[in-house]
Amino acid sequence: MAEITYLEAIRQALFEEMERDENVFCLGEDIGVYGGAFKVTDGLLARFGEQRVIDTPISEAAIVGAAAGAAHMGMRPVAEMQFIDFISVAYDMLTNYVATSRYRAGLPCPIVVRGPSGGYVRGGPFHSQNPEAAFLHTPGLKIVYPATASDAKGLLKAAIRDDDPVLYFEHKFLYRRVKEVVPDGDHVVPIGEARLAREGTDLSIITYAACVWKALEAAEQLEKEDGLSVEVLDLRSLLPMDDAAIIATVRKTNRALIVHEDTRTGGVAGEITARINEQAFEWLDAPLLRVTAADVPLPYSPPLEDYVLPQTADIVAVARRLAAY
Amino acid sequence: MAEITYLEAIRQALFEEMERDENVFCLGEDIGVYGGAFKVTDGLLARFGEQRVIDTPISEAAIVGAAAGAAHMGMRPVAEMQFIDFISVAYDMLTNYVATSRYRAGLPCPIVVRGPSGGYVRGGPFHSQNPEAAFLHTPGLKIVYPATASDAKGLLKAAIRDDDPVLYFEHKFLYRRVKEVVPDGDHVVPIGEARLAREGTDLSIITYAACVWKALEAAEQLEKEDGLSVEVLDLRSLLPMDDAAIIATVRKTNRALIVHEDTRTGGVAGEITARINEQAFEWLDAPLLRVTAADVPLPYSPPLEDYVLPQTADIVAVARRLAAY
Amino acid sequence: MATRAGGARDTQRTARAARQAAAPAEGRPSALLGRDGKVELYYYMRLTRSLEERLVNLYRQTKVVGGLFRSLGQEADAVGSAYALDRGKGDILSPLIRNLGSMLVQGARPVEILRQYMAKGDSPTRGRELNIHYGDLARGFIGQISHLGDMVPVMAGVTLSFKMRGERRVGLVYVGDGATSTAAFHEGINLAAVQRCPLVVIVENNGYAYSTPLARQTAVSELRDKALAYGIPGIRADGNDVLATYDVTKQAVERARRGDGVTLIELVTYRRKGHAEHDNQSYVPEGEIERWETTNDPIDRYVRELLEADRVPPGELSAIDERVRDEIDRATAEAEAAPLPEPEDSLVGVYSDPPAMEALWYKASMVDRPARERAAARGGSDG
Amino acid sequence: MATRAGGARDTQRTARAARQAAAPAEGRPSALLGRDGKVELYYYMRLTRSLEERLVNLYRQTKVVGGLFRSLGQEADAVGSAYALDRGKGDILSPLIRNLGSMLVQGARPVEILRQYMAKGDSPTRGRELNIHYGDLARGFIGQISHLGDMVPVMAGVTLSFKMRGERRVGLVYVGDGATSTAAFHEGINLAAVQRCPLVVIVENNGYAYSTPLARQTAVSELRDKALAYGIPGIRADGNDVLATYDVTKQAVERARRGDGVTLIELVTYRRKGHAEHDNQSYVPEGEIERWETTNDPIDRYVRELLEADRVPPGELSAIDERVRDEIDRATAEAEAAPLPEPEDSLVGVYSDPPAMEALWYKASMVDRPARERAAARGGSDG
Ligand SMILES: Cc1ncc(C[n+]2csc(CCOP(=O)(O)OP(=O)(O)O)c2C)c(N)n1
Ligand SMILES: Cc1ncc(C[n+]2csc(CCOP(=O)(O)OP(=O)(O)O)c2C)c(N)n1
Ligand SMILES: [Mg+2]
Ligand SMILES: [Mg+2]
Repeated sequence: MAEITYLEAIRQALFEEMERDENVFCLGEDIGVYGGAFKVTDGLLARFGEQRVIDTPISEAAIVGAAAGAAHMGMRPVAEMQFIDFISVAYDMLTNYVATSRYRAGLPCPIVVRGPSGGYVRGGPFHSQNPEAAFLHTPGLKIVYPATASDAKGLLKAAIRDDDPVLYFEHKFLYRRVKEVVPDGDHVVPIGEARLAREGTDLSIITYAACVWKALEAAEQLEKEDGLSVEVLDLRSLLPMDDAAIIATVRKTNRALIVHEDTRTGGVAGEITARINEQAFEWLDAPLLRVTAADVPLPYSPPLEDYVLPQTADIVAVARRLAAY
Repeated sequence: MAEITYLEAIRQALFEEMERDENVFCLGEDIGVYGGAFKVTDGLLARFGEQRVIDTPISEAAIVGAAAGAAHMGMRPVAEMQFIDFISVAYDMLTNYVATSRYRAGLPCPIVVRGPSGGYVRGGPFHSQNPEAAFLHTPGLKIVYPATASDAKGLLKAAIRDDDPVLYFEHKFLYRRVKEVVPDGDHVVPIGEARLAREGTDLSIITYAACVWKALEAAEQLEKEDGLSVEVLDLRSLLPMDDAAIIATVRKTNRALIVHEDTRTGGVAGEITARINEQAFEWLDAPLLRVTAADVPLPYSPPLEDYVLPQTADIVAVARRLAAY
Repeated sequence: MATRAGGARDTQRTARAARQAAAPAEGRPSALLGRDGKVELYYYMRLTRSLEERLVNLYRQTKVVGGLFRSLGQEADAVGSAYALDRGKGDILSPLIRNLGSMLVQGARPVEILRQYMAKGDSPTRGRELNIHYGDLARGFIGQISHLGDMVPVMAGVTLSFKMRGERRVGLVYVGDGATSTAAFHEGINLAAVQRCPLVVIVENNGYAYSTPLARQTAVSELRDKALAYGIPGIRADGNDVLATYDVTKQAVERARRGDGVTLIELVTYRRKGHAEHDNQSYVPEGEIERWETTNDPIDRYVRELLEADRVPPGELSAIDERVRDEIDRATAEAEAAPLPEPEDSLVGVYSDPPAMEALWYKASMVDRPARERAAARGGSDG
Repeated sequence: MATRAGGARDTQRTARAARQAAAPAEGRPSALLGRDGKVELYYYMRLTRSLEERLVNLYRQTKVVGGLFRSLGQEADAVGSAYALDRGKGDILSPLIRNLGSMLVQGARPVEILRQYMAKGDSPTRGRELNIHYGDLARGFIGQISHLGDMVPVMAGVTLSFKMRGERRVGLVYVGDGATSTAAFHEGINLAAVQRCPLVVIVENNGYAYSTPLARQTAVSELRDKALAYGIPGIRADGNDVLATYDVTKQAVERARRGDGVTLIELVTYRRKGHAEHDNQSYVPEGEIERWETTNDPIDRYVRELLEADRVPPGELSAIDERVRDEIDRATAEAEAAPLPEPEDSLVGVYSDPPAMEALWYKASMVDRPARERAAARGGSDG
């Protein structure tokens, strides 16, 4: 068993699911002949043909809407946004049509909408977005955002098999930078379960996506330099959120920081804070602190992007403050 | 000086601002001849003519985009969404183009996007939405959501004069149900300042829009039946948020509940919780509790809508729990 | 000046050819309808109108929750076009707010409509959605949402799946004149066109979008021209002539079934009532409504045709009117008797799993159910 | 069958009339350009190409941050169309990614472009936005954002304001063939058309949208047909003929200035490079690129025309090439010498008020500035 990249894990999940179930098909811009802007769908066209790997016009609302219609008829569409930033064009379709379909009409809408997300890549304000907070607020959707190759594969399989719509965000910084041996066989990671990425006893870092790796780096450094034992919880699923795992780590360490790459105000960390506050208030020995991007559109020049996005040094600084509280 | 309704206050603000500044104009669906679905723009066409009161095609993205373009050229457009639910179609324009305009291009984009929002009116899932949480997450936008006729007028004037884009949500349940004498003259309410709607010492209710009235009812009842002194803070502005006022009330009463009509997960209450947690942790004698809509698309039948949305009785129940904590 | 092709004329030729390909042939499909079919068309038009009239009564008695939307004077276009689908083959349509008639043709029952409008617990959406916003895949109709245009991409996807699976089924989607300006209409019809989906797009041109006349909606005077931007045939027909409507739709449906792709059909009609019951139509030029009412009522026109051309005895039609009245009376009684939904049903069915959202802990004190005690007892701690 | 109007023929007549109204008259506008104007067109085309070639060098040296987008073989359409605007009158354009040439015509300076690509602190966007995404109202161009189509509604609004204020200014917006499928294109052009805004929409048909050929983007074969859905003239011209491009655009600009509304112009050209530098164009049929390069390079074609028809001495053109090279050399040196932005500049200018966002308290430990001490001293408490 060889190591595979995060990107290859996604490709494998698509491949295997399309082999497994003939109702699974892909649609999106330049996913066929070209294999996708990042080559995530490379080889799918050759294997599955034009009927199941559909190059569409530049029409994100129609891509999502058509996926929904096909899903009603029993298909399992996987729609690609060339960059996840363009999901904004499909915001109405997703929040109003797709998310409410089962509830208002009893009509299942098992679609997956996936695409390259996130920053640290000098992509500028329109090729670096983290759209999770905009959808966290929509009952009827599910949201996953894996950090590892295994989870990338297992969560995509779970998303495709899920009977409800799932937004699957893949972090483009991790595409080729993260590698591991992925479990053999039909590896499925259930939606809604967090992953304990590192055990610790002094404080908890609750995070997801690319920031998991920064949190792990920070934990390492804090252990070496400060002798602190830091627990890192990788949420993986944001909707539904694994309250049990969040509460467990907070009750264990009594101190938590929440880290995400997305901007601060209105970001996912607020929701996590509220849940901890409601369910583990008496266990808190210090305020919950957030490490996030600054509240600005993400600029492109390296010194600006580096300053705006959360870095390992930021996590270390805040963790020290928290430990000393 | 006579009492005017919340709706009339909005109409007056539009009227007065269009009189004051010839660059102010309105555009939207059925706002001219018809005077708007709720008659908010009634009379504007007759007074200001077709050039300044523009009936558009059913094209929310174009309405917002065109407003932005005109704003670049020095105009002060006020765009109406016939129901605020349709702002979802303009989500891309607002979050990507409008919000970033000043930052990425140095191009001011002083537009106002306004429209009837909120539930309690048997409007069903697509005529009752509270879209604030979807935009709270977007640096570059401002968001206001008044509860009283005076604030409806004063905040709309401030929004029109603001040099940045403002989302102005008006609560349709309040349109004709809320009345008061509005201050004479050029009444402007600064964006970013909360309003203390009721003073109290035992606990704080932090809220906005229609829920302000439910909170005041609850406070009344709690005073009568439980002898509790309840403070009610009406945020009025959500972005920027008045941290000073929020922190002041929490430090004063040491117990707070946050009430909003919007769904719970990913709602504005999460952000407020995080801010209080960060800035007033040591002052909290009890967990911050949320009273919100349940996490479902808003159903239309009265028993369902009533059950899903926050009611005065809910606030009373939670306040009692909090007081007893 | 043009390099890659030969200028304006070619395009016009293409457009004309496309139109001719879909233009009605000599033998009108409706000629094959037979007497029963023709009378059935009358039944559905009458049922539509009478059911809406009943709804007006209920609305005035404040038994309707929310607004009331009429299709008075537009019954022919909805009924005639829907009738062109083949329910036996699994064709599917998606109606808009003025296409009650199309749903009735697909088998929607008056009692369902009444329950929807009265927000009853046993309405098709269990009180969650308003008016005619509901669907049933088994009977071949998908419920619309309010956001105009959104059903076009959805029906593109429905029909894409027909194509992918080699099923010889057809989809039909309605939009209003106003909805042609929406983002979703454009993206959806273009995707369907380029994928040659078996889809018929009916543009119901009733002259207004709420208060906005066509001339403020678009600079084209005929909406069939919208088809030219998508490389598909655009047909225009008299939407107040039920047989003409049937004919053009039938041809487009068969074209789609043959695998020749999307057709756009503009059906010209007129909205005689306001956008909804509350709208007083003050923006309508004087006399316009009366003119359409007196000279171009689709039911009056069809009755004349049935009596004169098809020699249907008047008594047969009044018997149908009678039957429709009975049906609606029974449905009204049934719908009125039904209870409103249970509050907690609002938590059910957002996801397949979990089957219901957990009740917010403090709601327990309001609905007195043992199942909620546990949650309440937990204290302010379960979110 | 059609009631309110007379069927297919009328529409075609309208469409034809609209086209003729905008079709080039006998005297081509470019005939009035004069020798200087014609030579200047050459200068801008050459400047575009040479500047991009310099960028390729810098890209290979990894001095460009992010992707590099070429307009090789498309210089004529951008330059010729922009040249038809009247900068003195305050006309404004909004370019797309392959319209560097149009910005240069409006007065964008090579050093600005280079600084943008190198993410420098003194670039027009201070390192916030990429490549040619920037604008300057004073010089008459507005910067695009990445989301395709979004500039169409924005330019509808810009030109709406011209109309409202009675200014005789014109706007011009570029979209690619692929962007015609976007929601924003549709909503924006329709609004502009119905409002008769003084707007020219250039659809640059270069055969591909990333890897997607036109035939998968839309079922029309000529993009000018998109105009027919909006009731506006649609013109098609050879985008690799700079004078033809100038002519059709000039006529559309004057039409707009007269108050006759929107024109859509399809400029036929070809994208000889990949979507961006990293794209190897494996999806392009063999020989296609070479054919365009050898037989239809817009600069080669124009050079022949200048030398033969206008009898410009070859030395004059090579002097321009020289001047361009010098200009770019100087600009490169200047741009390379400039520093990257200061990290904290990232906090400035989200709003007019406050002028900068407060730094997150923990960032203070990273950048050692006294101003931040205060925030840090406050502890974990200022959000
Ligand atoms: C995206 C969107 N914007 C606005 C509305 C509000 N709205 C509801 S119906 C209507 C007019 C519809 O006109 P048309 O499409 O011609 O249909 P008709 O009512 O005439 O049948 C409008 C503007 C909406 N439902 N969806
Ligand atoms: C709304 C949106 N969807 C997707 C993209 C990604 N994207 C960037 S350029 C491009 C192709 C553009 O093709 P075209 O419009 O023909 O312009 P060209 O590159 O050929 O000049 C795509 C799909 C985008 N920028 N915006
Ligand atoms: Mg209409
Ligand atoms: Mg192209």
